[in-house]
Amino acid sequence: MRATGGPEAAVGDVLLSVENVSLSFGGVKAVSDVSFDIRKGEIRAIIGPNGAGKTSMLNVINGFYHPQHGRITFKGETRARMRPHEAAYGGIARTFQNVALFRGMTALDNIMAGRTLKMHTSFFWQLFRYGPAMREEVDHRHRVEEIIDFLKIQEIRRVPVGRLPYGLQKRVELGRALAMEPELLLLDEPMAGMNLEEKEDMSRFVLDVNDHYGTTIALIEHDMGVVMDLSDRVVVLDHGIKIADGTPDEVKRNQAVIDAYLGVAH
Amino acid sequence: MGLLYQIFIDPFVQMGTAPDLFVQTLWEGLVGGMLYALIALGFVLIFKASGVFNFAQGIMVVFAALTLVGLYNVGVPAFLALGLSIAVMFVLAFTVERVVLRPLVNQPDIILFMATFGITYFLIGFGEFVFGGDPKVMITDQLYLPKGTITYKALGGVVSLQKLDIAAAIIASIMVAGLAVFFSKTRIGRALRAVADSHSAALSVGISLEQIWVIVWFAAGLVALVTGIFWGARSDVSFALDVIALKALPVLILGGFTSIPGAIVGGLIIGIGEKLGEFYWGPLIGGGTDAWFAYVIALVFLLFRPQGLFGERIIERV
Amino acid sequence: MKARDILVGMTCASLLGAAVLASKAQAQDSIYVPLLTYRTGPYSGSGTPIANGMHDYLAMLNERDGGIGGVKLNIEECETGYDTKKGVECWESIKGKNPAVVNPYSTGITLQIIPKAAVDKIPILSMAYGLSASAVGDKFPWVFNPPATYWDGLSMVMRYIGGKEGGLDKLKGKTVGFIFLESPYGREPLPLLQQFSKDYGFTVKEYSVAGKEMQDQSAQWLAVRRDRPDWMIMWGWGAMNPTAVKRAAENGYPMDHFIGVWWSGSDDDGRGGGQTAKGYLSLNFNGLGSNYPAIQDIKKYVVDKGKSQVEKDKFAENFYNRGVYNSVLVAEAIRNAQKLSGKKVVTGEDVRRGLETLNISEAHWKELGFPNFAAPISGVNCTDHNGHAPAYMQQWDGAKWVKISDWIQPMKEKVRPMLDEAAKEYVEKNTGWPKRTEACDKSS
Amino acid sequence: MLYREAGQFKTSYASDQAVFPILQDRVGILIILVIAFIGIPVTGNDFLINAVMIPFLIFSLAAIGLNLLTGYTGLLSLGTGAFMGVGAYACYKLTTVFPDVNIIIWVIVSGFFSAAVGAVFGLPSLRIKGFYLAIATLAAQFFLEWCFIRIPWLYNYNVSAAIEVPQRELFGIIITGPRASAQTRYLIVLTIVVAMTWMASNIVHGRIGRMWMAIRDMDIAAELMGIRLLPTKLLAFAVSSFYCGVAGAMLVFLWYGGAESTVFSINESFTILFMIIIGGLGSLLGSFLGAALIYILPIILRFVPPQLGLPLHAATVEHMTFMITGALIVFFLIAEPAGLARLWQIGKQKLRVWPFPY
Repeated sequence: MRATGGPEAAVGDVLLSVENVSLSFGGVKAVSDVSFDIRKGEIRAIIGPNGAGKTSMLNVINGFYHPQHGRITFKGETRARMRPHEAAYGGIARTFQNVALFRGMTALDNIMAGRTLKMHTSFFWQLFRYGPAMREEVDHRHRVEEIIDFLKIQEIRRVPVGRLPYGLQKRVELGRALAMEPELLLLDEPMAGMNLEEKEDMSRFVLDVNDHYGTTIALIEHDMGVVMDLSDRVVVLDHGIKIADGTPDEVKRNQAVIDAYLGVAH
Repeated sequence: MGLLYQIFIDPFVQMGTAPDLFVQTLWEGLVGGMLYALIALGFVLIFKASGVFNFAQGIMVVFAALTLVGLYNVGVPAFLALGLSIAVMFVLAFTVERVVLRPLVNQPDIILFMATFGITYFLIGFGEFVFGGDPKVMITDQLYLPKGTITYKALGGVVSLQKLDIAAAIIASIMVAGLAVFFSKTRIGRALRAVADSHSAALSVGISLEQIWVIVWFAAGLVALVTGIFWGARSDVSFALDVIALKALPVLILGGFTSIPGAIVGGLIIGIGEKLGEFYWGPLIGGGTDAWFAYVIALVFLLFRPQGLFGERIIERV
Repeated sequence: MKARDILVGMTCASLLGAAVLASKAQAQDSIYVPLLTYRTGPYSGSGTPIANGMHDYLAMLNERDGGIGGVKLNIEECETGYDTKKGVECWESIKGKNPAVVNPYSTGITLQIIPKAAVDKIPILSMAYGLSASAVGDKFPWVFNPPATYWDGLSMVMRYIGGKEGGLDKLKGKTVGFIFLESPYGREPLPLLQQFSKDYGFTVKEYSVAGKEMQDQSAQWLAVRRDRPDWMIMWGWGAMNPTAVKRAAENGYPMDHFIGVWWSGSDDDGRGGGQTAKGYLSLNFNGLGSNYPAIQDIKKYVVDKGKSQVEKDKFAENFYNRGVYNSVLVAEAIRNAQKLSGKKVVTGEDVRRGLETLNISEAHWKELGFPNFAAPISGVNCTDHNGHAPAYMQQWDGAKWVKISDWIQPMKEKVRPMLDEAAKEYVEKNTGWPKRTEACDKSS
Repeated sequence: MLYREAGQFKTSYASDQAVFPILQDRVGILIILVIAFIGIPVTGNDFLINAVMIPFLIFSLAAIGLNLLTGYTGLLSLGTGAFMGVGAYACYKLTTVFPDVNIIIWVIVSGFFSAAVGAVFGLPSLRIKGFYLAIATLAAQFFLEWCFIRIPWLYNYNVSAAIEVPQRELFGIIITGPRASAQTRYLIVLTIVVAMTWMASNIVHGRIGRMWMAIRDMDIAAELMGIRLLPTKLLAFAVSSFYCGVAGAMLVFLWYGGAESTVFSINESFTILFMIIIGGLGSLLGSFLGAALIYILPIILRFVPPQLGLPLHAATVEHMTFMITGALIVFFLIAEPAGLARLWQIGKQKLRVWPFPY
């Protein structure tokens, strides 16, 4: 399924690194001087209290926000800023904190939309929905059906996603990101607002994606249990500053992290 | 060369040689701009408090004026008609809130925007149905509004100002000042400003969102009535005004959607700009440029400064 | 869900209803006279009184005489809003119902339906408006525009100006301003005006007013102030007229040098300016006031019985009478058609013949109950569909219109050759324009 | 025939990706097409064909055009009237300069002019959206309207500033001008509308349609998925304007027979917009239903009340049309934002489970 790498790709080379990234909005610092890296095939968690700059960090990585300082290196290419379509073409896919599905479209169409990047037939053939256009449509439908089977959402294919329950929406959104066949998958709170059962399902999907497709994953999550179970390495942000980076166990014992969580949360 | 001369030199020579006409053009632009600004003001009031972009504001101007004249024409004394018109504007505000806004609360902005198209069309049909479609003469005398012309012999020519326009300028200034006081000094006014920031903040002041909507729509209705009286006095009252009322939209782009001073400055810039443009440069390209001048200015603004002169930069979030 | 069910039901019911009713045929025991009118929109100020006048005279004939020649008139208005598009839609929707004659009441609409008239066999009566060149009967057998064309009107205005200046040659070196509605109507006199300017050596300044801007006009009148024309001529309509009169007064333009065509002379047009409009001039070709037996009959049989939409105080105003005048032409054409064809229920083809032999002498006007109401219509025949009747000048005295001149004759010798030329050009431009095949009746 | 899909299993994704997967729908479309192509021209009277069907079809096409932009891509435009005008004036110029080329070709080609103009005025859509964009399209509306009056070249310097449709033929049959029969014009309009509707349906069901809807529903997510906003939006503007341009050219050449600039005024833009709001944003079927309702409403008002013994004045009909249109817009936005098209679907859904609703 994957264009590069494969299930056997082990945790290894650096896929993406951010160096000294700073981002501010009209004087308000969202991220300051943060550096970390993501290695091929790992599950990397970004955690931190509310307002720590986690989502901003993801936005910087896939080019939606442009940092004032710092550099981003993705697959060996270094640049001051990423652009959204460059990120997408480069193989970065993403889910959102508040589900950002295309609400008016069916689950199937949402996931098909994820294949857009890979579809190339000309406007002319599209007009007639014939020949190459139809062949392409069917080819990609095959791929999309694989994802649908994988996520076990066969029966909601034709339902407009606006009418689906939250948990399923999250799943469709994951499917849409997977349809892009990404090398790096950014998950912004994939389990927020889910009950235990749904969380378990979702965790399994995340692990399966990592396993099955060898996709590198960066996720933001609040549920510490989930983070500790899933991730290979964790980076902790607080008030836009990186306060810890390491394996789950290391981070758990880090005094700065404990302070930040105790101080902010309760 | 000749063309360059006509574009860059000749208009200024004309301004210099006939300063009276230049001043007159400025004044006409100012008066026109003031009326645009007043309509834009109505937009801003509603947009600030409810986030609704009220396309029907221009029609409310005509509708208010038509109600006033229509009532007078069926025999209601002028000032009673004025009072009744105010009452009608209140009923309108109340009805709009009940029938349109409340069921559409939490819908996307664009849906509410389109709903105001519906209000627009309904008001046009309703207004003409009740009062008839023929243009009506504004009852300026009965409302003791001044008329006639003040003529100054100055600048090597004549500058003539309509007393009515002067009165309009004064009353408009008073109204704007009144609104400013209302917003900064009264409890409801502060609640209105709060509601612009967050709806729950308004609730904490003890005023329901519904009430606030009725109040701003009513306020916008009053502004519309005043605008309608002066505009109707300059030309007759009829729904032919509605296309001119659309010019308030580019004014908003210039001024920003939430800024009262923006609406006023934007209105004046567009009013004066289109008159000067048409008078000095319009003939070069066939005239009639004031039909689109305002919109093209707005377009340029949208490309380079979408938040307008006084608006705040918009940050998108995911 | 309830609301949805209601919606579904309503939609289905109304669509079905429309389909059934729209296909219902019309019984023909009356003469169908459709009136294209406009009582809505920005031009309704001019349109409403005319619509009332047209309707009420025909309604009076129904009430008083039982129609024309014993056949009731089926009067039906179609609202156009002075919108060409809607006018064409009206034409399409009435043409299947065998209309006797169509009065488009808009030059724009007239232009669009002229080519359709010959095909659909419906005569057009564009009374003193429309395409001037359509006065040429052998090129436009189905179109009539009596009593005078716009070009006649312009020539009358020039004659009047010439009289005031002491001869048209005195206009040399002067400036004449022409303010017009940006529409086919407003543009219609432009070629002749250019011709006059060449012939008499005056400069023409054009001020066009777009429909959107007609309630403002400050830019145009500022330009008038800059150019200082010696005379102003106006081809305005609807809300443009009162605004123009008002702006002229505000800018201190001498009102007695400001002349409107006959469509810029309604009572509302003067009233908008009130006292300041005093002195404003306009052409007219119909009588003023209600002091005519037939107008009194309208009052008695229609207005007092509540069968008219006219407001009491606007009865028999100038444009109301204009509408009546229009309907007199329609009625007389139908009467002629009945005589020529021997049928009671006449068709469009019969009425075309009736219009072609239209002849209303002074005595006949009196007979109809309109003594001295208008100039006789005598010149209409197969080649001349207009007649080039004279008009007079009226002046606003601050409260009402006053007739201030005798009949002013158009410069027929100047206008007619230009009309022929224009008609020829029109036919050349429209490839496949049919030759006249309709036979010519002798005038009655 | 019962409306059931039971027993119809898709054996390939190709058939499942078809536009009408259900057999009854395909049969239904076929029946409608047979009625439209054969039934109506043979049995319909002149009034039905000329005053109802032709304008209904043309407005439907314009509504589809606007729906591609507003309903599918989420870009509100108030310049539809002007874009239609570009098509009409382009067609007029083309056929008067090159009278020997068949008029139907020019009707289609004029769409390209409209598309180009539409794309230019679509440029601001990258930076602005919502009602900001609506105002920007007003600039297009008023500027183009001005051009239709002030550039005499566009109307061949006619004194009246109006354009008139010359007579043109196809295989010896007159197809434009007053002498063209209603049936001929109707069949041409119908063919063009059916073909272009089919293409629109292909576009919106494929990759491009998904890109448009993605931008409509969540432009940020779309961008982060690699959909380039500007080219995609411009494509929407161009395709939409193409449809509007062809509709405008047909409006003048196959329906009115002539036009002046006021035909393409802001009111026309609103009329089309109301059609898609009431018919259903983001639905091709809705474009037809909305056009039918808005166009036929005044006809109903003219004909129905007199039959019920309530004669309405012509002006009252006009006023009522305005009021009812306005009220319908508000009503639909509240009760059924997806418009008539959604009602149709619900109706179908009910039929599918009929007579056992549960």
